[in-house]
Amino acid sequence: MLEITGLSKSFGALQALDRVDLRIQQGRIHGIIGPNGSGKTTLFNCITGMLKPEAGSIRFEANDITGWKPEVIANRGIRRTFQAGKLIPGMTVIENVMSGVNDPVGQVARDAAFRLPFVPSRRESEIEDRARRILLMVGLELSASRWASDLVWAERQLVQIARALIAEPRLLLLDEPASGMGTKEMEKVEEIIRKVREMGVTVVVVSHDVKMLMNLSDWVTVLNFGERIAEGVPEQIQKDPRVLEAYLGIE
Amino acid sequence: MSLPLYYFLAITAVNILMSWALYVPYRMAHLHFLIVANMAISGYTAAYMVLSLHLPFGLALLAGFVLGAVIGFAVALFIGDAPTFAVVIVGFTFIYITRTVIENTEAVGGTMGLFGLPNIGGSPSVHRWTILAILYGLVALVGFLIHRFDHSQLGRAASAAFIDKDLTTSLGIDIKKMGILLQTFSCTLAGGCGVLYGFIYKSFHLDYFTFHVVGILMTVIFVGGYTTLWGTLLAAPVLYGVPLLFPPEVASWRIVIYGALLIIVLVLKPEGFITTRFVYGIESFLSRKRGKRTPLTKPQEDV
Amino acid sequence: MEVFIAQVINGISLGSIYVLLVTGFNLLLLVAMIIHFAYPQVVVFSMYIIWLVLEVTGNNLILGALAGVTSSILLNLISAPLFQKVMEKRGEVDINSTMVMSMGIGMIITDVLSHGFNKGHPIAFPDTLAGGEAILRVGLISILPGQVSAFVVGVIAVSGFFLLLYKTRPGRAFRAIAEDPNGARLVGIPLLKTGLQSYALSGLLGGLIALLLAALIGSASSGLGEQVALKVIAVSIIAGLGNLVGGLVVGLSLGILEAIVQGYISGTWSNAIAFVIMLLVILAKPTGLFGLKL
Amino acid sequence: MASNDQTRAHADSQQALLTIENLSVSYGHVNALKHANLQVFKGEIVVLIGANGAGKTTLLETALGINTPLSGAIRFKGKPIGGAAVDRNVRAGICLVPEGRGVFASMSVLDNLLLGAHNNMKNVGKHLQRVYEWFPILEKRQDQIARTLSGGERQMLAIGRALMSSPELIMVDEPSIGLAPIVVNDIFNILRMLNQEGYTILLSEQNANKALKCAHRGYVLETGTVTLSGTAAQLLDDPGVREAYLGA
Amino acid sequence: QDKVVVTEWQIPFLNCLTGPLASHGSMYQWSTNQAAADINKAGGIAGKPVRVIGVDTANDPQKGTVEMARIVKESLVALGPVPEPVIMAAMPIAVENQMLSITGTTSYEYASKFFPWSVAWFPPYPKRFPPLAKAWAQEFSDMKQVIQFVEPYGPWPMMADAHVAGLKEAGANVLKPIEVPSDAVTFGPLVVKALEQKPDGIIFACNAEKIAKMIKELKSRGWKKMDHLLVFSSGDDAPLYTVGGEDINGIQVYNYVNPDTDSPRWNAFKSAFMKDHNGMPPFSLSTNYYDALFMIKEAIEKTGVTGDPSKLKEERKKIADYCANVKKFQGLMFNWDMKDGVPTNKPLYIFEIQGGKKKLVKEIKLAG
Ligand SMILES: Nc1ncnc2c1ncn2[C@@H]1O[C@H](COP(=O)(O)OP(=O)(O)OP(=O)(O)O)[C@@H](O)[C@H]1O
Ligand SMILES: Nc1ncnc2c1ncn2[C@@H]1O[C@H](COP(=O)(O)OP(=O)(O)OP(=O)(O)O)[C@@H](O)[C@H]1O
Ligand SMILES: [Mg+2]
Ligand SMILES: [Mg+2]
Repeated sequence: MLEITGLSKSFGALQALDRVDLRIQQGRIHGIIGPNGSGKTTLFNCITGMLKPEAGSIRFEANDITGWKPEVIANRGIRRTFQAGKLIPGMTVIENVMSGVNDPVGQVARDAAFRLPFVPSRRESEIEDRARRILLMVGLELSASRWASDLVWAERQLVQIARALIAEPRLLLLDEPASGMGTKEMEKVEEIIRKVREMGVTVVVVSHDVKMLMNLSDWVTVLNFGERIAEGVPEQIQKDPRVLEAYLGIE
Repeated sequence: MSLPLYYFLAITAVNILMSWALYVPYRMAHLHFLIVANMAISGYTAAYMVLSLHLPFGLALLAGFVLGAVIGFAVALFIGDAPTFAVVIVGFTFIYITRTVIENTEAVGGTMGLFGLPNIGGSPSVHRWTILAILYGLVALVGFLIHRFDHSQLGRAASAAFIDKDLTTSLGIDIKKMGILLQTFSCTLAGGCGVLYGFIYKSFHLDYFTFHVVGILMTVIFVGGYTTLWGTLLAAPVLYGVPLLFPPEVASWRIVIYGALLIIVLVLKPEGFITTRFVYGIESFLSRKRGKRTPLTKPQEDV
Repeated sequence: MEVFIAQVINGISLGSIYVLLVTGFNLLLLVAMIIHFAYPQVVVFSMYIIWLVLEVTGNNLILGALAGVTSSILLNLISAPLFQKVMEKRGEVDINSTMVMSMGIGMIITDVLSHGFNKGHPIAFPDTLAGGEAILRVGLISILPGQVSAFVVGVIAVSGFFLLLYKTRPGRAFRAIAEDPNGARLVGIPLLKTGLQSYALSGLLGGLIALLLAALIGSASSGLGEQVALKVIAVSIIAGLGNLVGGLVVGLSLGILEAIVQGYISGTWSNAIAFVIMLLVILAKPTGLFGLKL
Repeated sequence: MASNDQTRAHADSQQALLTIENLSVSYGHVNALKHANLQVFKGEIVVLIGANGAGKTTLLETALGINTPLSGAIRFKGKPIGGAAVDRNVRAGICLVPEGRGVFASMSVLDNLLLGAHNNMKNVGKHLQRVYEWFPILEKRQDQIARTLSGGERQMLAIGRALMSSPELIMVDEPSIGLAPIVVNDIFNILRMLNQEGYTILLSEQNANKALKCAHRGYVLETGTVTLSGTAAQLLDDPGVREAYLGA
Repeated sequence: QDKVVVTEWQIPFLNCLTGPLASHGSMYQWSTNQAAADINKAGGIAGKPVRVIGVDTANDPQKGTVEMARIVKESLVALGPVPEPVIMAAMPIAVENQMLSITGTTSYEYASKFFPWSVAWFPPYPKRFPPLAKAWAQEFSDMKQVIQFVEPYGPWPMMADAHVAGLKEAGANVLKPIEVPSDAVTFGPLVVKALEQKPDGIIFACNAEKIAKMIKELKSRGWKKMDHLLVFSSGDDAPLYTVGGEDINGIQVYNYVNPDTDSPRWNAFKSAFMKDHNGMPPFSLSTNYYDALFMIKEAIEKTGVTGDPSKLKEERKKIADYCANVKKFQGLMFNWDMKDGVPTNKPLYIFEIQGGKKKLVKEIKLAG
């Protein structure tokens, strides 16, 4: 569904991504691991159009999306979360989730402007219902009307996921969704990611929690210094000597 | 209606509309002072149309709106997604350039200004009621639109853009398009306001459109609160009206009072007097009274 | 050629006013994250204090200078807690809030000056402050001591503060506090003390600038601050906010540009032309020619 | 860990480096800490385990003086420090590596490190060398602006920065967040090494396994109260702890 | 005369008491207060005391209009407004409500728009300035080329145009004027540009502070013939002297006020003014406001205005009509004749400045 070939990106002298090839198959949970600074977030940034890669191409479904604008890519069905939970503090949780849906600007403006007074927008209430359902799914239904700035770290991550999901993406990129979480929360996140997959969304997860990632993923890619050093099913990866050396450490 | 009340109401309405024109792009952190230049450009053009070309007021007003929209749109094509500072400075720069152009344009009175705008509908009282009707009609309409906007996808998108650009684009929002929409909207409004402003005064002078307008608008929007439209709506008449009631000795320190108020509000209540939380609190209170289902915004006790 | 040289020198002299003010403005930005939109007004306020003391003491230059510097420092220290309070709830928002707040301060200063000092009339400084006779006069070319000192001090201030901020321990601490006061506490920087130091330092510079402007311009009016404020901010943005060296280059260039336009093209259009050029630069490169330094 | 008993015996014989007694802290109506007690002895690694929102960060921050306690006492080397200014405590020898990569985002890596040594510029060169040895990647990124560091690099920078002041007590808030396992191992190794050099370490962790393995003693924090404490070995064996924090 | 019904005549004065022009406003205010005091000392207006009520417009049209709308409800007549933007915004209200408002600052070009509800305090430019400029230029035999510094503000460009006509009559070659940007801080570039064209004389039509600075620049670049510099009337203002200091010695200014007039009334006014203004002699606009209040007094007394609210409309008209065509009105400086709101016999004076004092050079009578 997503096919990356020869993707390169450098910052000055630093080669953050070096001719990375990656195939992400429909319906899978695809794990990406790699030491710090190996280019995982950069890879996400390239896929979502926030950085312009220097070389290589990214194909999503039928289109070559290399160099597209981030908002266009997001609306084509690729959504992401951020490593540091970025929420909008001045809005409530449910509004934050609802902010994930964004129709074209003109269409929204029309929806807002050309309606009789006191007629609620059908689109708007539909979005709200969807937001509620998704909050229920991530287990935050009771927090719907809390202010985003009052949330703790773990909850922020969940809201981020919910916000990405409400747009019904076909590909979801999660950047360390479980970082800073305790075992219990982590299990919850794991469960949520599985549910997401059941909804038919392909998921790419970056995480440093090897145990969770290996449990979860159907396929794992390992990056190191911007290069792909290994790829395979989790069991295989866990035994790969290069991975052991570069990432897992030999215990 | 008494004359002072008319002027008070009319100028208040312009201040409300103009503060809203400032408010709308500021939702995405664009402090867009271009609107003041727009007021001048549209106002002078309309005056020229009425005085020299003898066109009817309605047409001139329409032209004001259109001109505002066109200029706003053209500029927004460049700064629709620019950082705050760039927007601020572009606005100020435009004010300067506009001034210079008007100064040197004899057809609109140059540095002397214009006088003799006719009463709409002939008699002074018809004129006044027409102006008020148009102004408050606009206030209602624009307030309604902004309220809609704030509670729509666009409002949420603007809030996101206020915080973080990357976040916003990752939500599938075309910042530039949104910036163009908001800026054009506010410039359109400002264009119309400029025409009406002139027809309130029945005259034009360059100094109607300078930094004191900017000062008033800034005070209104930041003291009232820049997170909802209600703060502006309340602050505009209060900030403009209350000093008129001061005795002369106090009133002569009006600017100092404005400045001090601005500082106090920023220090004690940086989001202004009326905040979203406050409004949501009231909304949920009202709807609870009316026995509706609890809105999404009901504050909830933390555990 | 003579005229051209004279105009360039005029431009540099005008440019040094911008450079001095931009440097003070940038310093506040760097050490306290304040967009001090009304910085020129604050400087003009100090100029008025200098004038007042000169009047009272019968043109005692030393006391005047001292008073200017002290008042500038005091003003900074008084406004510091206010800005700090605004910065406490920091986020992307608050750099805008400091801008608005400083506009409030500017409104107050201008108004107080306009009917609190000298009955609102412009003030004039004694010629002795400017340092007397022209250093050089060839035909239309003329260089006054005040112009030279403003330019020289401008250049020295820029390089001095550059070194201080980027190469020394206190400078690092200033920047750290500006960026994240809580983080600065974590590394053991005493917030209050260091904060006050940085404010006092920028106050000191403010006083110095006031003195130099008094010598260079020779007079001041309540509206002087507002007159130059916009250009100062524009210069700072074009150079890249917080970029000291950029401010020097752009400030001087703007001065020269204005002088050339006024001298060869048109006086009334000179602002418009300067602003159109600035506008184009900003539209083309919103983060400034020399990059943000925040 | 072999040296556990020995250290304990050693520790008992002397005054505690950090003592927290009956500490309560609240944020408005949220009581983040309720009568918490804790002691850290010189030369120890003590780990604080607790779920999200248990109050670990609050405890560490209060010890440094960022929050003012509602009640209770904090003593460092016998002297009460509750309510003292943060910078005084830092100069007295406590430091905190904040949770979530709190570095000066607009400054270079080197500037960040030098800021860490703000109060201790004597041996800057040496300390810098040592930090670069532990985190070679930081040396490579020396002139990069911290904003553009990867998440993990920032975490390393935060720890490196704290070490620059060569403190007596290092408090580390969840060091493993967002770090690759190999780096986490490294960090725990470094903490252990630091400990052997004589530093005392107080550590908060949610994923307690590795932390407990390198620590001498541990405290379990639940909704603001210390519910369990003991040597690392005891906690590792405790069925409750195993169930809740070790995911076994 | 019918019975006067008021116990006190209250004359509102829409003035800029705060804001950037507050210094001027306070001087105007001083004059009206002085006039009121003098009138009251001599028995008031029709036997009743008069009081001038200062209403601040703060140079702000928004404030000015509301204040004017308030005043216009019950006042017989008003003073002000000041300054231009407020005049433009607020005068239409006075016109619509048919109340005379005397702006002592307005020249014919402004006032004529609002006639008959405003009177001009100065005759039209084409009438008064050409003779003046001509007389000045003819005074010097070496006056071959003249250049003007013109700031684009209010009527100044028009005034400068009027100078040109007179200069041409005197046979001088008028060079292209130097435009002075209103926010200029330093004046080197402008002065160099002017000197480059080698003028023999210079006329300044700008703000007083700027004129002073430009004269300093001229001197520092070797300008010697100080009396070949002429400052126009609005420039003869306090800042010219405070900022100019010693450097303006010898330059010429023109103006409507001759401080050396010798009449008891003038002398009393002058010494009171100097006492309250650090020894500074009066400037033209202040005398206008002094005169304005007296003119109102005369109008009320001569036309039998009673102040009766029910006759407001007709009494307003009476006052306006009287002022517009007043004859032989005894002003501070000279006796006015007005025709249709325009003074017909207002003299102009050219002075030379020496040590901050003005020495009369010439009096110029209006042509026609
Ligand atoms: N804007 C930038 N400018 C310069 N260097 C950058 C920039 N963004 C990232 N880098 C560098 O690129 C490298 C890859 O960064 P990236 O954020 O992709 O790492 P990562 O794999 O996500 O690491 P982590 O697991 O620690 O989050 C890092 O060394 C980082 O310092
Ligand atoms: N600034 C604050 N304002 C209000 N409540 C707060 C604040 N900081 C923390 N809290 C609350 O205090 C409690 C303890 O928080 P603390 O951050 O100390 O927990 P923690 O154990 O460090 O959790 P985590 O593992 O998520 O970092 C939580 O319920 C949290 O919501
Ligand atoms: Mg990353
Ligand atoms: Mg914590």
